[in-house]
This record gives sequence, C-alpha cells and structure tokens, in this order.
Amino acid sequence: MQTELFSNTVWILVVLFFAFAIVGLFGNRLKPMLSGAISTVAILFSAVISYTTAYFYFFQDGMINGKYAMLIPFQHEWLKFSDTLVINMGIMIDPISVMMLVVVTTVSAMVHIYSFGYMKGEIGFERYYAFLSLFSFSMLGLVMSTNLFQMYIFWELVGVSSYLLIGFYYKKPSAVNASKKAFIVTRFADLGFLVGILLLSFYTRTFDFTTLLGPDSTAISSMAGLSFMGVSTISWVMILIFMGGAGKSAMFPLHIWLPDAMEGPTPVSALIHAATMVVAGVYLVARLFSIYIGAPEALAVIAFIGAFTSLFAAIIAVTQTDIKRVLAFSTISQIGYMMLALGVSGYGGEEGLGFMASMFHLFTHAMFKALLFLGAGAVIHAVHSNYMTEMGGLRKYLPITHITFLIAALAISGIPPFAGFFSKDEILVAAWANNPLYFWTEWFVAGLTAFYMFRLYFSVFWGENRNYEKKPHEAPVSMLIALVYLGIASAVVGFIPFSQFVTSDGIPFDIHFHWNIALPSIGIALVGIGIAAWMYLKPGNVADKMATSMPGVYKLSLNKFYIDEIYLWITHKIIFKGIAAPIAWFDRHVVDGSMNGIAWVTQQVSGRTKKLQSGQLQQYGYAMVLGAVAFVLLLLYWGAR
Amino acid sequence: MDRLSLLVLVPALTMVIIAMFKDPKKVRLIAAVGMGVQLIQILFLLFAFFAERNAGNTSEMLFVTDVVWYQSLNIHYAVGIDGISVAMLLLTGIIVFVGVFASWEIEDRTQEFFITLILLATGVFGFFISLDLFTLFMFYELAVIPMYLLIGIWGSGPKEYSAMKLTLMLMGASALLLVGILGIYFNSAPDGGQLTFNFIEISKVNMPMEAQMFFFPLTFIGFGVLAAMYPFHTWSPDGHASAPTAVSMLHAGVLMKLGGYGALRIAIMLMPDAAHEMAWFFIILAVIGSVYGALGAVAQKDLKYINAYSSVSHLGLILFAALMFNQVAYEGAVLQMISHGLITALFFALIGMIYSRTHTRNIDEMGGLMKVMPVLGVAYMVAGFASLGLPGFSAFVAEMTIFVGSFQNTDLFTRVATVLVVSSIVITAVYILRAAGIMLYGPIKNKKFEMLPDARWYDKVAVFILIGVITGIGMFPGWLSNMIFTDLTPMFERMGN
Amino acid sequence: MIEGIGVFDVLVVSTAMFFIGIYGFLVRKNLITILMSIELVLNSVNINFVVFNKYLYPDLLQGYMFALFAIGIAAAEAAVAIAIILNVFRKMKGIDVEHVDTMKY
Amino acid sequence: MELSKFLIMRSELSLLVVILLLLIVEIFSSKRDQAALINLATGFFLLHTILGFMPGVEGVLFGGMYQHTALTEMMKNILNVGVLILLMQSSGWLKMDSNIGKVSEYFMLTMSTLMGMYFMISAGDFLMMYLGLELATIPLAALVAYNLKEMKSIEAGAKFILLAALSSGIMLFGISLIYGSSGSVIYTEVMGNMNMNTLQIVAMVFFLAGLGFKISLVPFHFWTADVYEGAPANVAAYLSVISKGASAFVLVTLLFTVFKDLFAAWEVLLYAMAVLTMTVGNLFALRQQNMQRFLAFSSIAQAGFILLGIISGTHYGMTTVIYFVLVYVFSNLGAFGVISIVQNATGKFRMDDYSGFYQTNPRLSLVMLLSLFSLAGIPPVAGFFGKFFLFAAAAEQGYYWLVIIAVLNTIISLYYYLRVVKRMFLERSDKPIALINSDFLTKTSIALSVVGILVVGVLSQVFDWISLYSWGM
Repeated sequence: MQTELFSNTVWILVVLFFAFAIVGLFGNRLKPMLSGAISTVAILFSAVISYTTAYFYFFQDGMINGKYAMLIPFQHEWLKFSDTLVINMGIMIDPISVMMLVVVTTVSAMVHIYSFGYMKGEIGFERYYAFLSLFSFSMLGLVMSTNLFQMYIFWELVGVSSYLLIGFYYKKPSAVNASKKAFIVTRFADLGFLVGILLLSFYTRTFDFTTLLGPDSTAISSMAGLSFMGVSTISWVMILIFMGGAGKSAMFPLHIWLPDAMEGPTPVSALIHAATMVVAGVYLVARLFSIYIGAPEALAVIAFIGAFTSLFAAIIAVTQTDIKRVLAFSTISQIGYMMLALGVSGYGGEEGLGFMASMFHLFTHAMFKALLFLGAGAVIHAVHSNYMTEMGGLRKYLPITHITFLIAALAISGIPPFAGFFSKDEILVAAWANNPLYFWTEWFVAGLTAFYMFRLYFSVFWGENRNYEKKPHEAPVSMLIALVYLGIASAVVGFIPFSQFVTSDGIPFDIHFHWNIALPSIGIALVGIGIAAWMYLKPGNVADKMATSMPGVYKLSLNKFYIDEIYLWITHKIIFKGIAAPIAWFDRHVVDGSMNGIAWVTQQVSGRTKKLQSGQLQQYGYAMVLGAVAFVLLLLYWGAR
Repeated sequence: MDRLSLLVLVPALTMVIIAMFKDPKKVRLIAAVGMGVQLIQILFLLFAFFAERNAGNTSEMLFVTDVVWYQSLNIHYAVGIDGISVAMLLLTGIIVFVGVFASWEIEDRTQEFFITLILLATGVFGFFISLDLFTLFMFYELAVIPMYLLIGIWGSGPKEYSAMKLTLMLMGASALLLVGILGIYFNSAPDGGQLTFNFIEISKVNMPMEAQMFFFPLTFIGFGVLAAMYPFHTWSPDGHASAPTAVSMLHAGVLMKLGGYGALRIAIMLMPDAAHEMAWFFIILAVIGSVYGALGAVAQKDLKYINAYSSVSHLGLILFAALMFNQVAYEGAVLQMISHGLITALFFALIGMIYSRTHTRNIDEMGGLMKVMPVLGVAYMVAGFASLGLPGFSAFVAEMTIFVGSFQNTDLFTRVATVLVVSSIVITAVYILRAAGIMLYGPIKNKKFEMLPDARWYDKVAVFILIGVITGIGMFPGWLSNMIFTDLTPMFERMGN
Repeated sequence: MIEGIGVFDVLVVSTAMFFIGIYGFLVRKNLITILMSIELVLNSVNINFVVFNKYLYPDLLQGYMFALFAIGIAAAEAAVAIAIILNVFRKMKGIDVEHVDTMKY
Repeated sequence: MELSKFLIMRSELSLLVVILLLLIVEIFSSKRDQAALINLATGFFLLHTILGFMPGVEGVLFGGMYQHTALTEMMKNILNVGVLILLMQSSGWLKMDSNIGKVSEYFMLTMSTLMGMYFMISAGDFLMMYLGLELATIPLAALVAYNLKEMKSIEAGAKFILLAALSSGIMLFGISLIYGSSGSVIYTEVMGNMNMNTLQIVAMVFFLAGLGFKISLVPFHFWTADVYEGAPANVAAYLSVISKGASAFVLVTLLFTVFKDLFAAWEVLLYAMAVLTMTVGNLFALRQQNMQRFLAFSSIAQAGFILLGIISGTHYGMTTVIYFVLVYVFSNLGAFGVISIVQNATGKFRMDDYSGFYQTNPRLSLVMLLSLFSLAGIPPVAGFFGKFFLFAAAAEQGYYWLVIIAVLNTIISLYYYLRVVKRMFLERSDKPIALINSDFLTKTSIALSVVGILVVGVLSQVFDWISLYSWGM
C-alpha cells in the first residue's frame, strides 16, 4: 500500500528531465527569466514531493515491523543482458535515499532561487538553468537508484553535468581546463567503479540492491574463500567500487579536481561541489554498507583515506587566500570526516553509530557548506574578487550575509548549538570507539577547521576597510532568501534525532550524549577561533610573521603539497610525451612503414629485373632453351623422387 | 520481386536516373529522394520483421529468396535477413541518407559523385542481405572498389596516395578472404553431400579441424583488415583524412562494419573450433588495437586523424567482443557496430562541415568555435559525449553490453584483457575532451573565424537525424538489444556443438 | 636401313645437329645465319622422323609424311623471314642482330 | 567417300570461301573504295560467324587427322566472335592513308591465321596440329610487320618470326621424340602408349615449349612485350586475344587427352609455369609507360591465371578455362579498342598521355575503366567471375597455395590497372586528348565488347553452355 503512495516520486525525475529538455532545446528562443522560472518551478515541485515523501516515509508508512523498509514503488526494465543480469530504471525509497532527496532538493531549490540574483544578465542564463535541471535530475536519479548499474548511469550523468557547469564560462581557458580535469579524474575513478560493478555482478549474478543488500544476499557468500594477492576478492571488489566514490568525493589522491572546480559559478560550487555531488561517494559507500561490512580490509582503507584526507585538506585550507578554495578544501576535509565515520562503523544498532554519524554529518554539512558558499558568493558578488586579501570590514555593508555566514562558520567549527556540532560529535565518538588515533586526528582537524573558517570570517568581515572602487552593496532579495533559509536550517537541523531515522540496518536506536568527547572538541574549536581572532581580527602582521617563521610547511601547504604538479608531470611528460607521441610515431613509421615497405620492395624487384627484357633476340632464345632444359631437369629430379 | 532484392534495386535505379541528369541541383535531389525511399522501405522492412517475429515465426532467416545462379558451383542468389542484418541495414540506410545531405555542397562532377557513392551503398546493402558467400563476397568487393574513385577524385590532401593504399590493402584482404571462402566452400560438406555457399547451411556442419585451422585466419584477417585490425589499420587514418565527408561517413560508419559483421558471422560462426584455438592471438591484437588506437588519437592534431584512430580503438572493441564466445558479448559487438557507425558518421559529418568553413582540420589553429557556430559546436560536444560512452547515448549501451559479456569469461587472461579494454574508454575521454576543449572553447584564435556561418539546413538535417537516432537508441535500447540477442541464439547454440 | 649404323648413332647425329642449330641461333650475329641455324634445327627434326619411321615403325609412313610437311613449312617460314629481314636491311642498312633490339625493358 | 562428309569441316570451308571472295573482290576493287571493301569483308565475316552458330555435324575426317566436335565448334565460335569484334575495330585504322592498298591483305592474313587456329583446335594428330600452328604463325609475322614504314613494326616482325621458328623447331623436336617413343602421331594412338619414361617427359617439355611460346608463358614469353609494342594496335590485340586463346584451347585439350598419363609430370610443370608467369608478368607490367607494352605484360599475367584452370584437370577446370578466355576476349578487346582508337586519332600511346582523358572522352574512358576492372577481376563485371571460377577450379583440387599466390598477384595487377584509371579519372590535365569521334563499325565493336563484359558474368547461362561441351581427364 505504501508503494503506490510513493510511486509519485517518479514525477520528480520526469519533471526535472522535461525542464532540462525544454530549457535546453528551446532556451535560446525563450526569455532568460522564463527559462529560469521553468527550472525553478520544476525543482520546487520536486522539493515539495520530496518533503511529503520524507514525511510519509518516516512518520507514516516507512516503518514495517520496527524496521525502515527498502521500498521499490516503481521499476521498469531498461536493458537486459541475461535472465538475471538486468538493468532496471526505477526508484528506491529507503532512509538514506529519502534523506538525500530532502538534502538535494532543498539545496538545489535554494541555489535556483539564489542564482536569479547571482547570474543576472550573464550570457547563457538559460543554458545555466538547463544544466542545473540536468544536474538535479541526475543527482536525484542517482540517490533513488534501484540497482548498481542505474546508479552508475546517473553517476556518469552527474559527472557530465558537473563538467558542463564548471566549464560554464567556456571562454575562460582556466574554466575549460578545470572542467576537463574534473571530468577526466572522476572518469578515471569511475573505471574502478565500473570494474567493481562488473566483478560484483559476475559473482552475485545481479545488479539489484534488493537482492544485493537484502537479508539473503549472496554478495559475501558468493566470493567466500576467493582471494587475489592475499586480499579477499570481495575486498578488492569493494575497494574498486570505493575508488569511484573517492573520485567523486575528492578523496586523496583523487582530490585535485575539486579546488579547480571552483572556476564554475559560485552557486554551482555550492550545489555540486559542496552539498550534493561530492558526497555521492559517501552515499555510495553507505548504500553498499551491508556488503562493505563483509570486506573489513576495504573499510580499513576507507577509514584511513578519510582520516588522512581530512587532515591533509585542512592543513592546505589554512593557507589559501582564495575564499572559494578555502571552502573547497574544507569541503574535502569534511567529506574525509564522513568517510572516516563510515570506515570505522560497524553494522546494526549501536555498532552502526558511525554510519548514522556519517549520514548525519552529510546532512548538516550540506546545509552549512551550501550556506558558506552562497555567502561567499554574495561577498564576491559585492566586491568582485575572490581574494580575502582584497576584502575586509564587510560586515557593515552586508549585514545579513554577515550573520548567516557567521552561523555557518560556527556550525562547521562545531560550536553548539549549531548543526555541525552534533554530527561531528557523533563521528568523534565513533572514531574513539574504533581507534583513538583516528579520534585525536579528527580532534586536531576540528581545531584547524575552526581556525581557518574564522581566519576567513575575520579577514572578510572584520579588519580594516579596504577602499573599494565602488561601495559594496547587500545582495538582492532572491539571494537573501536562500541565505536566510539555509541559515535557519544550519542553526536547527542539529536537533533532529537522526538515529531515529537513518541507521545502518534501518532499525532506530537511541544515542546518548558523550560529554567526555564533546568538551575537548568544543575546547579545540574555541582555541582555533581564538588563534584566528588573535591573528586576523585586528590589523597587524602576526599571520605573516608566523608564515615566515616556518617557511617550509607554509610553502608546502600554500602549494597544496605540489600534488597538482605531480599529476601534471605524469600526464604531460609520461602519458602524452612518453606514450602517446611515441605510439603515433611508431604507427606512422613502423607499422605504416612496413606496409609501404612491401610496395617499395615490389617496385625495387621490378626495377632490378627489367634488364632481363633486354630486347636482344638471342637472349630471348637463351631464355627459351635454358627454360626448357631447366624444366626437363626439374621434372627428371621430380620423377627421381 | 521480393522485398529484399528491392534493397539493391532501388539504389540501382537511382543511379540510372541520376545518370540521365547533369544539373547538380536535380542530381542531389534525386539522390536524396532515392535514398529516402530506401530508408523508408528499410523501416517498413523492420516493422514487417517485427510483425513476423511476433507472429511466432522463429525461422532463422526471414523473407528468404533463393534462386540457383551458377549450377556448377552451387552458387545461389540467396537473400534473407535476421535481427542482426536488419539492424545493420537500418544503420546503412540512415547513414547513406544522411551522407547525401552531408555532400550537398559537392559541385565538381556531382553526377559522378553520387553515382559512385550510391554504387558503394548498393554493395553494402547487398552484402547485408546475402546468405550466399559468393554473392556476399561479390557485394563486398563492389562496396570496396568505389572508394578508390571517391577518394581519388573528390578527396583532399595526398588523395591519390591514400586512395591507392586503402584500395590495395582492402583488396589484398579480400584476396585472402577469397581463398578463405573457397576453402569454406570445398569443406562445406565434410561427410559427403552437396557443397554449398550458403553460410546458414555451412554453420550447421562441422568443418574438419585442419581445414578450419587453415582457413579461419585467412577469413578472419580478410575481414579484420576492413575492421582496422591492428596492425592492418594504417589505411584507415590516411584514407579518412583524404576522403570527402560523405565517404568518410559511409566508410567508417558502414564499410568498416562489413569487416566486423563478416568476422563475427562468417569467420567465427562457421569455424568456431579454430576460432577457439586461435582466439588468444587475435584477442591480443584486438586489445592492442583498442588501447593503442586510443593512445594514438591522443597525440593527433588533425580532427580526422583523431577520429580515424578512435575508430581503430572502437573497432578493436568489436573484434574483441567477437572473440569472447559469449552471447552477450556478441550482442554487444553488434550494438557497438551500430552505435559506432552512427557516432563516427556524425563526427565525420561535423568535421566536414567545420572544415568547409575553417578550411583547416588542425585543432591548434581553431578555438572558440562554440561562440561562432553554436549548433555545430553543441553537436560536436554531443558526438563527443556519445563517443566516450556517456549514458543516454548508444555507445554506452554497446560498451556496457560488451564488458558485461566479456566478464563472463573467468580465466585471468581474458580478465586482464577486458580490464585493459575497459581502460581504453578513459583515454577516449581524454582525447575527445582535449580536442573539443581546444577547438570549441576558449577565446577565438583566428579573427577570420568570427564571421563564419553556422549550420545550413541540410547540415542540420544530417546532424539532427544522427543525434536523434543515437540518443534514441541510447535511451530505449531494449527493443534493439532483445532483437539482436534472440536472433543470435540459434547461431550461438550451433557454435556450442 | 644402312648396315652397321644403329638407330642411336643416327639419333646422336640429329640431336647434335639440333643443338648445333640452337647454338648457332644463340651466338651468330647475322640474321640470315640465325635463320640458317633454325633450318638446321628443323632438319635435325626431319632426320629424327625419318629415322624413327625407318628403324622403329617401318610399316607406316607417318614419319616420312611429317618430314615432308616440315620441309615445306620450313620453306614458307624462311620465305617470310627473309622478306622481313630484307625490310630490316632497307631500314637499317644492315642485318646484324643488334639492329633489332631497340624495343626493350 | 561422298562430298557431304566435308560438311564436317564446315567452318573451315566457309572461311575459305570468304577468303577467296575477298581475293576476287580485291582484283576488281580500286584503291578508292577501300571503305566499301572493309565493310564488305566485315559483312562476309559476320555471315561466317553467324553460320558458325548453326548446328553443325560432328565427326572425323582424313582418318582421324581432323575431328569436329561440339567442343571444337564452340571454341571456334568464341574465336569468331573475337575476330569479328577485332575486324570491326580495325576499320578506323585501315581507313588511314598509310594503309591504302593493303586493306585486303590485312583481312586475308587475319582470316588465314584464323584458319590455322581452326585446324589446331580440331586437329586429330600432331601433324595437323603442327600445320595449323604454322599457318596461324607465319601470316601473323607478316601482320606484325604490317606497316613497313615503321622500324618498330619490322623489328617486331623479325623478332616474332625468328623466335617463332625457333620455338616451332623445339616443338617439332618434341613431337619427333613423341613419335619415336610412341610410334604414332595420332592422338588416340599416342595416348595409348604414354608411360612416364624420360624420353616422353623431355618430349612433352619441348612440345609445351612450343605452345608456351604462343600462349607466352614464362620463360617463353620474352617476345610478347616487344612484338606487342611494335605491332599495330589491332594486330597486338589479335595476338593477345585470338592466338593466345586458340593456343590455350589446344593446350587444355592436349593435356587432358594426349598427355593424360603424364599428369604427374605436367602438374609440376604447370605449377612452376603458373607461378612464374603470373609473377613475372605483373612485376614487369608495373613499370610500363607504353600502353601496348603494358597490356602485353598484363596479358602474360592473365595467361598465368589460365594455367590455374588447366592444372585442375577437371571438367570444371576446362569449363573455366574456356569461359575465362571468352571473358578475356571481351575485356582485352575493349582495352585495345580504346588504345587503337586513341593511337589512330592522335598517335599517342603513352600512359601519361591519358591524364585527364575523362574530361574530354568520358565514354571511352568508361569503356577503358570497365575493361581494366574486368581484367583486374572486380565485380560485377565478367572478369571477376572468370577469375573466381579459375581459382575455384584450382582450389577444388587443393592447390590452395597456388591460389594464394595467384590472389596476391591480382593485387599487384590491380595496382597497375589502377594507375591507368588514376591517369584517366583522378588527374586533371590542361591539355588532355581532344574529343575523338570514331566511325560506326568501331563504335559497334566497342559496344559489343562492353556488352560482353557486362553480360557474360551475370548470365550464368553462358557458363552452363560452355560447361555442357567441356570434359575432364
């Protein structure tokens, strides 16, 4: 009875797709505002549907004998390989997908509204909205996938819409390169994902989540005992799949595309590269969590990479001066948190705390990080620069932006009662339970986070007034709506009793508060804020002194540990110059040369032998007689044999 | 007159009618109409085919006509279609029809051009409906030889060299093929009885092993060269670079598929045992082809060279799938033929249109074209996305089918090979986006380009039809894949024995 | 049937003649002599026929007949050949074999 | 014996009548109306050809020296068709002033050589065969040296007659050995006492040397190029098509009957010859610039392909040989026809002269294209079928490697045929050969050969008709 109730969620996809199709095909004939309106209406519509779905799922019909069920209200066969290997197109309703529905539609709707103000008068306004709709369509399709392959399909679509939106200012070479980089890096990661899917489906003979994740799943048993190079096959498979997630979620060492992706319009960064797409990797792992439980090595890898990335990115964020890049690295770091939480989590009830925490953090992070980006967007919109060194004292000019930004900053720094505090606290608890080392790392990262966020906050909104060529102005109302809405959200969502809804096995449980974990984390956050205030609140060159006092670390961090340079070297020096160019040469000169060589040899032979046709009557006679004699001898020899 | 022979008759008639008119306008109009009629009757054929199948007609070949032609060698004029050939016919019909529009601007010797082009098409249509190896081979050569004139007369660059090289390599391959076919014929009745050229009949018997071992390589290489099998692919870049637009479209889109179709349907289906024996060797070649072709494309600067090498890579995929001895992989191979045919045709059409405006194909000399010619630019991006296997386009369906199929082979060798092949799609992304980025995006490098016109109406016809079909198949692949899969079953089961 | 001369003795002679003729054809520089060597070849053949007929199959006349016709044909051949050689002489003022090797390769 | 028996050799008689009529006409004709003479001669020959297709009487004459079977009749008809086309082609050339007063000679010489070939074909013993051969050779020498004003022509004549004499000498020596070893020159009797002894092998080789000379098989082929180059285009065509075809017929019939028991020997011989002939012919054709010389080498290569059919030794093999010769007649006459037209109109004979030919003479260049494709064996023209069937015949007996060598050779040949196509179609010349108008007869002849090229392949009836009368070992 629920299914037909939930089956109307399919309209989300339909509406968004048609919004994309209409705006994309006829956008250039429509008025920009109209096409923007079409997309916005579409996304608002789907937001409404998602909220109602969430309500009905969590409070009315979702719970089936004490367990949030996995419902498939709609499914249609799309491509059939064999009787069992079928790609279906459908929608799946379960706690995390519903949670993601809410997140994606909310942030996306806000960004749509925000963009009316932000993108006003841009060339390609309608193209922008078409791409936004395409993105929302594919992202929602991704979260509602009923099987791995459908997920992969939308996974790729998400990637391409991200590519299109990063490269939105296609006349800027930097933007074009950034988009190319983003696409290729994630594509490379998806290679692992694809191979993983193929292997998994080969062993389990299915793509469907219901069979893969269900109680009688053969995922683990089918590969039992198999191992490759000392690690069990299932771990290999799951690590390969995680590779795809790591690519999308910009885990080290596949993180390099995300900072460059900031070349796109700021709302896009807020939507795709902070709130929704980049957490797809986390979502993927969470989706397959019950299989990951069977692959402890894989989980260990995830935990380690998560922890390392969060630290690594946080260190870089400390020294960046482009505010969007600061936020980008903070995003990477926060996603590291979520990954870690998944990696350290167990399955079921209290054991699954990490899972719950990760999802919780995903939820809150989406809110405040989107808010941060949109706030940053408002600032950039006001002063037309990305660099905090050219800002300062903006609190007077942009009061509302200032307030909302402050809320977000507090939230991400983990200051109660804002959202970030609760989710981060759960993660720390989970980390502590698994391995104190992880805990201390994340604890330190929490401090770093607070520091760089408030470094940003102070140097943008406080400090002395720069003399701006034209007086900065508060953002237009359309942008403010989004800011305020998200501000409220980031302030309050922390109070949602998340473990009642989203758990690893669908069975709710109660969490109790750990002061022993909470207090130190609050403490370190406050310390971080304090240092930031000391260094950046009042004018002075404390920061520069500190920078010069430890140049090595500073340069490393400023240059993002030279990872980009390494990649550049590999791609250009090794792949292009070292492999592709030689192959091209080889093909032209050796392979093709050999073909031409055959022709050349033939010509040569014919040229050398022409003397035989000497025109000399008697030589012809010789040839005839000798030929006859030779044939006689040949035959006699033949006969002798 | 049975409906299949019409497929050869209509182009023939079109040629005759064209021969009566000299005026270019009339000529291309007639060509368009004739090929339009052809396409329409192919569509009707498709529906009729579905009707038959739904009516429960499970006989392997439908609409069969079988007339004895040469008694002494038991050569028949035997035509018939199944799901595979009807799919290939559809592909051919579309591409030929579109090709006419792509060559709308040909002013020099228009009449001769279209006659030769349609002659080539006739050969292809005949090839796909033939059930008799002799007629099949005849149409095969009939399709190959006009390339020489088409490239040599209407081509560009070192056209005479390229035309000669292409013709000689392809005809050399077909020479080997001839021996192979003769060998198949004379071993087509190992346990007495009437020898036959009909490959359906032959596939029912087991040719003696030593014969298979001798003739399989001949046949497979004979077809493989046309499918640009490494290391016999070098005719392809030069040929495509020199060929006029429509010819590149037809050649890469359809003619190269003759190779894949033959390799799968003749070489492997008729001599499965030898194929099994030698698979490893040809698998290596196919893998090299697909990866090496992609890497080769990365280093190219000329749009047509990029596309030619990507064709090498994608056809490597087809040959690879054909050697997987797995029904899903075979289905993938056929799908890939269709998909790659459409996509590469779209590519060549666009390249031709761009070239006719910029008069250069070197990507470094272009830039910012997206601003100048949005329609062509967007179309090029679509073609690019399709070609790098993005969901929603046909290539994704084909490639995924191939991969899923090949992953059913468990031995390590095949696994490694498959993973290598899969990795080629990443390289594809690299060269596609690289070319598109340099050519379409960024600032306009050449001031002259700012005034260039966007797509004309006939360009749009060509481009939109192709994009429509590509996305159509990409979004609703079910009917096609089911049709192919079901019609592969009888052949596949016979291979098992 | 000559006393004391066996068939092989005669065959030796005729074969010798044959190859002498060939030799002449191959080495002589004058077209006429070349023609003459050809006559030598033909005559050796005639001897063959006659001898075979005489020694081996005396009851039939095939060999003789053949020899007769061969002689006649040889004459005709010689006539045409000489006519052509004459024309060569007209043009080239000489009948050396070198005069007729302009067309080559 | 009553005269009606002589109806058996009807074709020879009617040809003789034609020749005599021409003699008489020539006496009363003046130099002015040679055009009329040409038409008359062609008309006579047309009648003769038609008569040839009337149902004839089979039988033997002169105690088996002469035999007339359905097969020989068919062969003669094929030759007739070829000669008819050729004579029509020659009309344009004969009308030129250089040939005033020599027209009737041309016809008489041609026809008498044809007569010789008739006798070769329907000979029942080596004597008749030898007579026919010489009758087919000696007048040809006169034809080769036809235009005495040209040194090239005379040189060609000299080379031809001398080498022909030598080859016939060698051949006669072979025949004499056969006679000595088997005690007869009558095929049927020789057949009986063929046992692979050394003498007979030597004899056969020498005999084949003589035939190989006429078919121009390597290494007896050297005269071909020079003679074709020197001779008038039509005579070259005659050599390449008619006399080669006739000799091929003789070769296949003799090998299948007289030398049947020596199969083990001539199998090896033909294998070697086939490989040599195809390869050498193609390699030499690659470099040629003079069209006639070029076609000479191509015709050598074609002769090599014929051997593939013969070596199979089957009924099917003989059919394919005859069929191939028929196809070859049409194809080669098409090519030579265009060449002679061009040469007579402009005096140009080099390949470069043909560049841009299509711009001015689309029809002629299309004819050339078709003929060359037919020679190269490209579908759907007749040559494709001819080659395919020859290869099939060889493959049937398991000579797969021979077939592979052959197909590789076809690729080389394709290369040089395409060179001509390239000159005609691909290249644009600023001063191409001007538009040529040729007279009615020539046009018809070209049309005939084109029809032949297009039709013979597609209509399987032709093949079946030939297959009806041929036989195997």
